Amino acid sequence: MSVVVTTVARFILPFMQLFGFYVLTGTEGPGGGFQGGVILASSFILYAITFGEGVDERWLKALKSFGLWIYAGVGTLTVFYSLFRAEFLNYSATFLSLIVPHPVARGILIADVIEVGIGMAVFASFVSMFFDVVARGDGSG
Amino acid sequence: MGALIEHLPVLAVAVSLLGSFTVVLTSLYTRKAGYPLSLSVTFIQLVMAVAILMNINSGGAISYWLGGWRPPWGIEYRVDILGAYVLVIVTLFSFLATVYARKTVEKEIDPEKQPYFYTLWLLLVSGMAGVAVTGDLFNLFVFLEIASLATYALIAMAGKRALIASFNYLVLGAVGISFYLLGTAFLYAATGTLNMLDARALLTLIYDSRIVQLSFVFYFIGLAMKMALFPFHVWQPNAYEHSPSAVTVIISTALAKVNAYALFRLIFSVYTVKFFQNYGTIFELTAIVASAGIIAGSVLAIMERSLKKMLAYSSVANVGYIVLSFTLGKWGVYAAAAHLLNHSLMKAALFMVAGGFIYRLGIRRIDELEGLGRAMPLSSAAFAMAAVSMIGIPPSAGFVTKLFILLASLDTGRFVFIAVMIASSLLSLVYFWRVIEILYMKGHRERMDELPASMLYPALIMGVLSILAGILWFFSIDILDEIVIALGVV
Amino acid sequence: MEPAFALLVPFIGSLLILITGRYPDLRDTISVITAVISFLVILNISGSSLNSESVLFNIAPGIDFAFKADPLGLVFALTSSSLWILVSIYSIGYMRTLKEHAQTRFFFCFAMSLFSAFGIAFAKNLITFYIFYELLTIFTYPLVAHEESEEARSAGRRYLAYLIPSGASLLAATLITYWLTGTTDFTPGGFILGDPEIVKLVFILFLLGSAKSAFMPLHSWLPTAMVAPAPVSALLHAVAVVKAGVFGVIRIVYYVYGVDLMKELDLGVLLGIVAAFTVVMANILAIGETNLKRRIAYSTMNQLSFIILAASLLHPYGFLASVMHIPFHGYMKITLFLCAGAIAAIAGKHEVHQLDGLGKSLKFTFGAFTVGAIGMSGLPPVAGFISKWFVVLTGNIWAIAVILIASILDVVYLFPIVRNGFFRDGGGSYNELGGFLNRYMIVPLSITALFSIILFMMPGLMHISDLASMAMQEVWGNELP
Amino acid sequence: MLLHGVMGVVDILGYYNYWGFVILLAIGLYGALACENLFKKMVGLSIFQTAIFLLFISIADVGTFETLGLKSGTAPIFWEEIHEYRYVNPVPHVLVLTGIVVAAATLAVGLALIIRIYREYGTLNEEELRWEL
Repeated sequence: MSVVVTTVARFILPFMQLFGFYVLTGTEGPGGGFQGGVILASSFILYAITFGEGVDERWLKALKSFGLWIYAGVGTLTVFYSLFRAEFLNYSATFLSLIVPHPVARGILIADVIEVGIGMAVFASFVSMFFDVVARGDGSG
Repeated sequence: MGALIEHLPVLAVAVSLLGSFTVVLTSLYTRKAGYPLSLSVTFIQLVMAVAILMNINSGGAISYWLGGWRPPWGIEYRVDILGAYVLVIVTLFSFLATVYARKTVEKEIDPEKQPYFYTLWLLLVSGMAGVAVTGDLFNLFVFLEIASLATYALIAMAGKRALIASFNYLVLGAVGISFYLLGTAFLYAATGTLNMLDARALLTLIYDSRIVQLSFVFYFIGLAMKMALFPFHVWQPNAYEHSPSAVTVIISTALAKVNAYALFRLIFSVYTVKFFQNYGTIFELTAIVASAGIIAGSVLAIMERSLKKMLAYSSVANVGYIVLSFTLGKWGVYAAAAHLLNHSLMKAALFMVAGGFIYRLGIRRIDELEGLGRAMPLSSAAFAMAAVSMIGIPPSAGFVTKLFILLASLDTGRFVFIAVMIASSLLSLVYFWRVIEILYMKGHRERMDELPASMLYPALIMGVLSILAGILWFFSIDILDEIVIALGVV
Repeated sequence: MEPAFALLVPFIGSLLILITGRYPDLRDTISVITAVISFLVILNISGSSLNSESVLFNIAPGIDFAFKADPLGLVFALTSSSLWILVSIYSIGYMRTLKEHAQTRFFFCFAMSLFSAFGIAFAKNLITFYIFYELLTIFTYPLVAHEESEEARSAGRRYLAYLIPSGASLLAATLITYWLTGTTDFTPGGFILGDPEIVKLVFILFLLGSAKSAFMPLHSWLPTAMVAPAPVSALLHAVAVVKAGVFGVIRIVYYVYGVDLMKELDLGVLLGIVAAFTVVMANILAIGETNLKRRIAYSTMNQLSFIILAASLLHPYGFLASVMHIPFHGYMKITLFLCAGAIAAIAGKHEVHQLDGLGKSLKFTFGAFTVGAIGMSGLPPVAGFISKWFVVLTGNIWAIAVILIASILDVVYLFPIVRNGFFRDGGGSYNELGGFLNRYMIVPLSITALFSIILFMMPGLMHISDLASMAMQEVWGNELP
Repeated sequence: MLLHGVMGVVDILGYYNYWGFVILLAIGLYGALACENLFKKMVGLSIFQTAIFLLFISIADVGTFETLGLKSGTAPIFWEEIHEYRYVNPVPHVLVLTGIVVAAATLAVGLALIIRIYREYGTLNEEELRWEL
């Protein structure tokens, strides 16, 4: 890659990632897991294009499934943790009641955790999609 | 709240969702975990579904507020007797298809991709389970789409021609689901709610509104595309023919029923019979389309030479039965509800055996089946029993449906459907008996190994059940009674 | 004992046959034992628990899946079950002599066919009747197409092509009846009511639904089905299938429509014309037929339509004639078929002109054949005379004329076989009682021939005449002449 | 009479977003079903789905057309005009968000299939591919 691209990339990457992380936790602000994940993924793709480095497929797989696990797992956990008193995805009823006493605040906190999970999954999906389509010219997609 | 049983609807969906992510996780270490995980997850779901059904038998519906948000603003999962019944059908056939899947997947799918196969498989199952439990129109769309997207990918896994079949399915399926969304938009514009129960109440005032009528038409077109009702069936035969055997089994039994159930739900729980009394033309049209589908599906099946495609066309005809039953009053509901299960029983056995012939011998064409009746007696027996049931010979499962539909058309005084039903059962005699004749009465083959146990026994059980169901239905007719009462069709 | 037991026995028996398929001796023993037990159960029912019912479950409001052992049904059941014993012994000999394939399937379907026949006999209402009617079609198909040649397959196809649509017609008629009356239970004297035009239409549907009784023009499945092995032909054409057809006609005429309604709507005349036409035409066709079994098949059509004709007279004696002719014809016709099968198995002869001189060596076979031929022609001292005499007693001049013509034609095409067999030369000589297996065939056919004569002298055997007159009283009540 | 006609035209024009919806819907449906190139089919499908999203957004704007109909609701979601509450219903927006995700997923699966079909057969023409089935 040309110097211009590498320089610009080097300059812009931290900002992209910072913005990505900001957008990622979008419960009380703009954005959300999906958007944040996409921004992070695009920063990673930019990095991969510029510096030509690949990524281990296994990590992406792990991220993908783990992110989704967080999403569905927390939802299920709310049910079990509250001994079947709270509903699926009813975040205010989760654990951490000692740390964050106020239920609404607790709900927001857990929702952010979920957003992070979604972000991880989206990030991994987009990156692996990129590598599938572009990087691997021959295989079976 | 406070009891596990209240949470079962959502857990039945969540467990396979979690399972599907777990399969991906485990695939980092081993490729063998997919099958046992899927098997246990679908079994747990089956147990949950049966528990729900048992519980609902004794009292009303389970209403579940997702995330604690009160409907109609939050998403409500609402399982009444019909939903529980469909959930049992979905989980039962998912479980059986999973049992069946093992050997065919080992043979048909690239080892590297087998974990993905089971991931998508469980995603498909959770989508279908979600449709059965949800009480929200938009949520239903999401679950249908989850199931459909998983299906597209699963079909494509067979490679080669399956890619094209899958793409055709994708285009028509996506257009269909978009029509569903369009219907939702119109309904939302008219009522301002997405909750089925709420919409039902609000619609009572505006049955005459053109927007409401139009929304039903869009719903109908969209779901007709998804479930391959006659003029929209073009994607289906190829998709069934080229997809992996296990996928054919699950989509022909569970997924097709889920789509039919969505229409069932819309007609009887959202729009209600009163709407159609005010606006009878649409019911007449529906009945005509369904009848055309019954006849056309049967005729196309007669012309078909490939076994799986022939069965696919027979499915087109049978979807016609279900949709026709919707328009035939109380007995029609009996027929439709019974046929959701009956058709799955029969088609499961038929597709399992058809897939088994491909697995063991690579045979796809009907005229190559010569002599298999004595070469593989048990598999052929399963096929023959299910085929006899499809024809509607008493006392099989198919006969029960036929009887209910005939009673329904007598009851509503629409005698033309008697002729349609009888014509269709005679046509199905032609195309199914052709197969039976070739299996048993033609050619000779040496005795060969039966299918592997994991493929044979599900097929055999389904075959026997498709005969016995005809009798068993009359012992468990309470479920049908309760469905009719719950839907308020009298 | 409840009638459901009579169904349970052959059902369990057939499953046992399927399981023990690998051990032919055990399987064949079970087959015979099942036949014997069924017969004893049915005999017990006819003696001790007449009119007992067993209700299994409810199908729809007003329709139960139920059985009732009424006199008419018992006559049919007794005929079938008693003949089944002999035929199952016979078929062991026949199948083993010819080393047929797929014997397990054969015996299984055989037992299931009898199961269905008992179901038809004991059905309490039209729906139950219909269910077993269809089952009978399905389970006799593998028997018809047993040979697995192209000819057999095409015969099988034709068999289904006639009988399944006919079954659909029966179903439609049944449901319309249900719609009209809210019940389908057979009632002596009839229960159907409604608009005369609809009722007439339903009768036509019922008639189309009785294609099993092989009246013209719905007869052509019967001669082609003759490609089946001889025991099957015997079963089909003397016991289960065609008798189920005529039994159904009697049921519908007397237990659904009733004498009064039939007279009022002139449906008896319609039925009589169809039957009379078949009686004469079948005999004329039989004269031109050269294949022995097919010739006998035409004779079957003639005799079946005789039963329908007698029933259509709507006269107590006519009813009696038709009911009594079910067992009588069963015994006589099965004798003829078993003889034809024995000739085919022992001498390998199928055509009529090949039979010259065979009577000299196959003495028992041709002796039995002679008895059957006499019975067919309605001459004493064979049972066929009794039923024809009852028709004469009704005094209906047209019916008597038809029967006379038919009997003369019967003589024309059956007696030359007897004459040529005994008095012409040629044909070679065979050892009739030579092989062990041959006796399995000769003994049953001798017994049926014997019983054809015994039934003439003692029509009360197995309660047959009692049951028939009880049925007559049921239908006519106190208005008997 | 003339005024009536003018007002009619204004009324019709006032529904411009609905007209957009109808036109896009027709274009998209035609593209998805009639185009021979598989890729164009996917494009058509996307247009079709977008049209529906447009409809959702349009119906979210509650109470606009009582006046002239040319104004569309914007954030803030609630505000008070002279004598009526005007607001934009947020639910359809949420639905559209979900719908977009679903549509994107469909598109992704479709494109993945197209790539594999192209690798397998070297063509994306539907007529040519039909012979393969």
